[in-house]
Amino acid sequence: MNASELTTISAEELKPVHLPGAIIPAPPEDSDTSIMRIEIGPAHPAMHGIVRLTTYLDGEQIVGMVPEIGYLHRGFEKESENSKWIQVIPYTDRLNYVSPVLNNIGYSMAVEKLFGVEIPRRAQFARVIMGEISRITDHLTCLAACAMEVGGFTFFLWFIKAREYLYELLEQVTGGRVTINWTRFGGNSTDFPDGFLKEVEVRLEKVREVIEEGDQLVTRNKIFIDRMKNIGVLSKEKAISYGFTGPLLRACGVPYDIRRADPHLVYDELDFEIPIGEVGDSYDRFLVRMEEMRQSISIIEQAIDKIPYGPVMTRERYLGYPDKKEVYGSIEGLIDHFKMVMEGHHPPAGEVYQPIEGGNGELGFYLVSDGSGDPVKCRVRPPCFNYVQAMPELALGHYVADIIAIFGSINMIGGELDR
Amino acid sequence: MKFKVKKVDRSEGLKEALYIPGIAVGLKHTMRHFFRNIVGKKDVVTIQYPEEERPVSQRWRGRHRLTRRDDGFLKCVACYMCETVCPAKCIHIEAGEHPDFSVEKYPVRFDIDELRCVFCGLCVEACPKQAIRMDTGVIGMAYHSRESFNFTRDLLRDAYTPNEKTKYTDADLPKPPDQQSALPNSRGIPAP
Amino acid sequence: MQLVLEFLALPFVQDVLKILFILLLFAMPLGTFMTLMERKWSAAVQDRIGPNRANIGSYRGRGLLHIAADALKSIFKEDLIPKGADKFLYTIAPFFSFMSAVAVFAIIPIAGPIGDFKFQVTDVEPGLLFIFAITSLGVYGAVLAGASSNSKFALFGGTRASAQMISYEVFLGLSLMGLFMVYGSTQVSAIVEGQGEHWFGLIPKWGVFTQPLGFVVFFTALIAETKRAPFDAPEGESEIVAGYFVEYSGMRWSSFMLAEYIAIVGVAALITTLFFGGYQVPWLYHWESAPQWLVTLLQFGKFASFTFIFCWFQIQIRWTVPKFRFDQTMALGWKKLLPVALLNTVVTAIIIVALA
Amino acid sequence: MPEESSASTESTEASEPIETSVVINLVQQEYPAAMLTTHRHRGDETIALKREFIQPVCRLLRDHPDCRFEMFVDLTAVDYLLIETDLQQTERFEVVYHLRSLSKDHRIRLKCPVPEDDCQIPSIHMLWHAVNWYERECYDMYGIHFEGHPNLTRILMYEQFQGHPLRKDYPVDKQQPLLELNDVEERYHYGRFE
Amino acid sequence: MREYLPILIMILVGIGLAGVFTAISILFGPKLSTETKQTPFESGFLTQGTEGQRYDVKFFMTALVFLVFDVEVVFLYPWAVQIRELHWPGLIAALFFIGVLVLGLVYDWKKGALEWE
Repeated sequence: MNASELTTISAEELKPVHLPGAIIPAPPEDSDTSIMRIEIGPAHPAMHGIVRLTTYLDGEQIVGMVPEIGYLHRGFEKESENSKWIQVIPYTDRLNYVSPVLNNIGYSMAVEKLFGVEIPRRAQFARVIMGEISRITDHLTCLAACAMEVGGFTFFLWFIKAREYLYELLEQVTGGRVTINWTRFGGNSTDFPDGFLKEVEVRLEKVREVIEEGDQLVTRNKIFIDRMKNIGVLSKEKAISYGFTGPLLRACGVPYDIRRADPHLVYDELDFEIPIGEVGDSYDRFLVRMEEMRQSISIIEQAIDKIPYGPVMTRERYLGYPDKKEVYGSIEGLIDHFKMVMEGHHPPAGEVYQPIEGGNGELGFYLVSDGSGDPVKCRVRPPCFNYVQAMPELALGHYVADIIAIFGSINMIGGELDR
Repeated sequence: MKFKVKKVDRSEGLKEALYIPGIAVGLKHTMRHFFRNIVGKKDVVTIQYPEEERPVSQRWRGRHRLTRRDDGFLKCVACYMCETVCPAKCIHIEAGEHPDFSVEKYPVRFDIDELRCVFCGLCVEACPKQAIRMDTGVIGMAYHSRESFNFTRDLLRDAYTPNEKTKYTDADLPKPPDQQSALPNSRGIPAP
Repeated sequence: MQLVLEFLALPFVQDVLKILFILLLFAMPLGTFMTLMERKWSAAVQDRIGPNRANIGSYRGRGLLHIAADALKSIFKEDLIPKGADKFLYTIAPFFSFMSAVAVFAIIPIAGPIGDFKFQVTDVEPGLLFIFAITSLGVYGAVLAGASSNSKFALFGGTRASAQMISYEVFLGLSLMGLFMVYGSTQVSAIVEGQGEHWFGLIPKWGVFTQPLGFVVFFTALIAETKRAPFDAPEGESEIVAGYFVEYSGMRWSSFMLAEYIAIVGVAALITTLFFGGYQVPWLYHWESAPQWLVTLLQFGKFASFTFIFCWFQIQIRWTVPKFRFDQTMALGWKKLLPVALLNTVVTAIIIVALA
Repeated sequence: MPEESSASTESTEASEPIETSVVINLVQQEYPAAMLTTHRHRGDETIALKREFIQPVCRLLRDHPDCRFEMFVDLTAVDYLLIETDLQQTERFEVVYHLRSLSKDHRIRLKCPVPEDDCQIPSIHMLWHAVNWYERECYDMYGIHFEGHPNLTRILMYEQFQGHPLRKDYPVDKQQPLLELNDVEERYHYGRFE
Repeated sequence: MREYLPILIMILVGIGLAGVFTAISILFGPKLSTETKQTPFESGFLTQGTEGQRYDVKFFMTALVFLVFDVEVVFLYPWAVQIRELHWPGLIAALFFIGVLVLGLVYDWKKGALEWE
């Protein structure tokens, strides 16, 4: 990206009136009508996470909005600080529960960075394949929900059907559909079963068909275009200042993709395009996600061609459990295993921040270790947090029906937002 | 580094402005699904759950089971590894000495609170004796009371008996006095 | 026996019998059936199976029993009136919706006349105009429900419904102008009679062929008038939850729903009558020796099957297209449909005058 | 929409990642009094600052043509109570900022020690939009006051929550008192927003 | 007027059916009303409802435009039915009338009366 493309946000734009939580509109002086306050959420059909938007309306027009979050707060960080390092992995499944693999990968990569180890190449490719499958499920869910709320219920169920094909793939590898608990420090817990990669190709073809069908059903329909176009526009500069990442930032026209900007795993060996939008409205976000799924399919196909044979777990004794054969056969193996289980992992003291491109944007894990068996700090940087924060700005001046179009397109995931 | 960028196509032409072509294309797809499904249920993906069941994968993590040795006794040696590694702290083990010296230790109590369990499978990985498995393929566990989710050792024990001539029968396993005292409470702490 | 026949010959008794027939044996069963079919058909579109669980013993009847189950459920639901609601208005609001939905059937001929006897409840002179007047009373149902519920979501739904329905009233009337010109009458029986003719003895002179643009506008306006998708902003279940009837429960709620489904049947019947020849079976005039009872039966069958097809078509539309936003609904009407309807009127008039 | 990707594809040259020590040097140059330590662990550049300087340093990092940190990535705090580590920290809390520059393609981590008895730090909400909620969350979780924040209220926990849950001295299984319905009702009717 | 009687009967039947439904609901529905149940829906929050709320419905102009158009359209019906008899003179008159109507529409459009503010 060109340095001259971006201008620093001006002081004018940072005026506190736009700061969420500070918008309390005054009733218009020249009319005898009042501003109506209406609560959208938490018990509202369009709030498919749990969030409360206190909306102030003048007629049907939004003049103010105060988002309130925290309804799904489960204390991820506190719980992690009181667990062993490995016990956090099942918990990360519950962050962004529509793309659990990516959360697993992010956390494991952060711990591996703390250890300073590199994982085997097959494991890296496996993570790319599974991660991209997971990204597709994430986008499928998001787009489906978004279209459903503007009335495309058929689109919703078709996409959920496609997601089901992919969940069954995840299940074949990990043994779970949503709560997968798949990665470990230094590799993955399981390798692909026989014939899995062929199955992936078959299913991706089915998914591609569904995507094309859905594309024709909805994206070129004028009614849908009317609902999405120029709704919830955010300028490039503001989006960056709000900390937008992922599809939302790309929809604003900034080609910022962590898979390219901070290359991790083997993404730099794979060829894909970064879809970007023009305006940064809901329609752009929808199209960017649509295109990203196609790119993900192509990434998976390339990765399947390139995946090498080999182990999926490092041989390092301090990272993974020893081979089962060793555990059952030798006393050393058994002792190692016992020590691993009882004492847990001991990453060297230090702090790392590991960002990966999650389904929704930059998913960062900030870990602090003091060399003991528990994390001192296990912080998730959730992408949704910034999006919901920008909700008032996105919605201001639009109609009450546009809230759902905007909210659907930012893909807020409650588990990730509130942790 | 170099990367490729692709602008999404958000152009809008006369075809979109007329509304009807877009709706017609949509109708084409929905009608195709409609007639295929009305005539022969060709595309239907839903299954009739209680009658039909979805085949789960080999690796599916379902309800736990405690495996047995060839002679029919539990493989578990009550080493507390699964209890230690469990993130949900849902396993509760009490070890006991078996009268037979070849058996070393065995679990007097082995309770899993399946309501607390997060089905992560770490206990299976941690077990050094392959004594606990999650390959029962049980998808749904639905009961009417919380107590029903507390699976004691005898409920978890594998129903399958590999050898006909077993050295130990079920009756040989020392049992807790009653079901109530065998159960931990919901926080995984044994009842007083 | 004589007494019974005489009694049956009384015009008043005949009217009541016709009303009971068309309502209780045609419109309401079909409307009720549609509540199930909406779910079954949407399931087929979406690759699902749809409801099939309600059963008596082991008999499931392919989901047909769900109708009975739903009715029973509504009957035994608690009947709630929200705090602060205007009880009287709250109670009478469903009446208006229901009344306007059933009133349409008064003018619809279901088969050709035999002598003096018409298979039509009444054949009033202003015909459709009078019926539009009656049906537009339906707006009161939505407005009263919205205003009396003491709920903000309902209030939004009510105001949206009122603006949408009165606006589309205009286009509804305007789109039929061309039809009135072509058939030279506003009386329904005359319009249907006119559609019995054929061009070159081959193409039936149906309204859809004489007035294609009028058909599109009329169909659109009619769907909007009944607040069906894609014009269901007043009910907008995703933003204002259920719109004007969000506070209703039990059978009160059911009357709104049933009214909606009867309105679907009404729309389908109107479309059939005005644009698809009503009961007129095309090319039947070739068969001159057909017995009267068979002709009547065929006519009724044609009418019923076309009505059914249009019920299905409305449902298919609903599960295909996304929803309009409320202001877009209004803009579509005033800025697109209104000019198109005016244009249609002018062009039709010029052609007719030039040909006459 | 199927389309030829070759037609709409363009290549963009990302600027080469500069040596990140430029950032450290710059801060060293401009605010020599502010720097406590710097270190580079596993490739993450870190600057520890005195908290009084956080605002000017952040402004400098955002606006200086060599840094251009347009994106505010993350803000959190770490509680080092009873933790022995060689991360060279001196006080109980440390507020941690992560910044990202898109145009210069680099990241930086800033850390400010905050003592327990004077638990406050200047707010930087005027520099990036994103800061607002992150500071609220940090206040909610650790009780660190951000001086000058326009709306420093709880965000994830409810108003009546006692204590700050992520402090190490907050027991993990502590139970909060149940709220009376009246409190809840009052809040909804005459809530903090009106 | 004889033929209007069935319509009246039909309306009464419709109202009667809806009335029967409501009566059934009142008769058979359980009565377990509580304070919370009776509160109007507002996403799970307590609400004051719409009493005393005056909110700007913003379709005053639309209503006026509707009134104008509906009345004008009614004037066109007699002409439409009699178009063959009135022939060219009638058509020219009607076109003039419609022209004025269109002018009004264009004026409204330009003035922004059709915008849903």
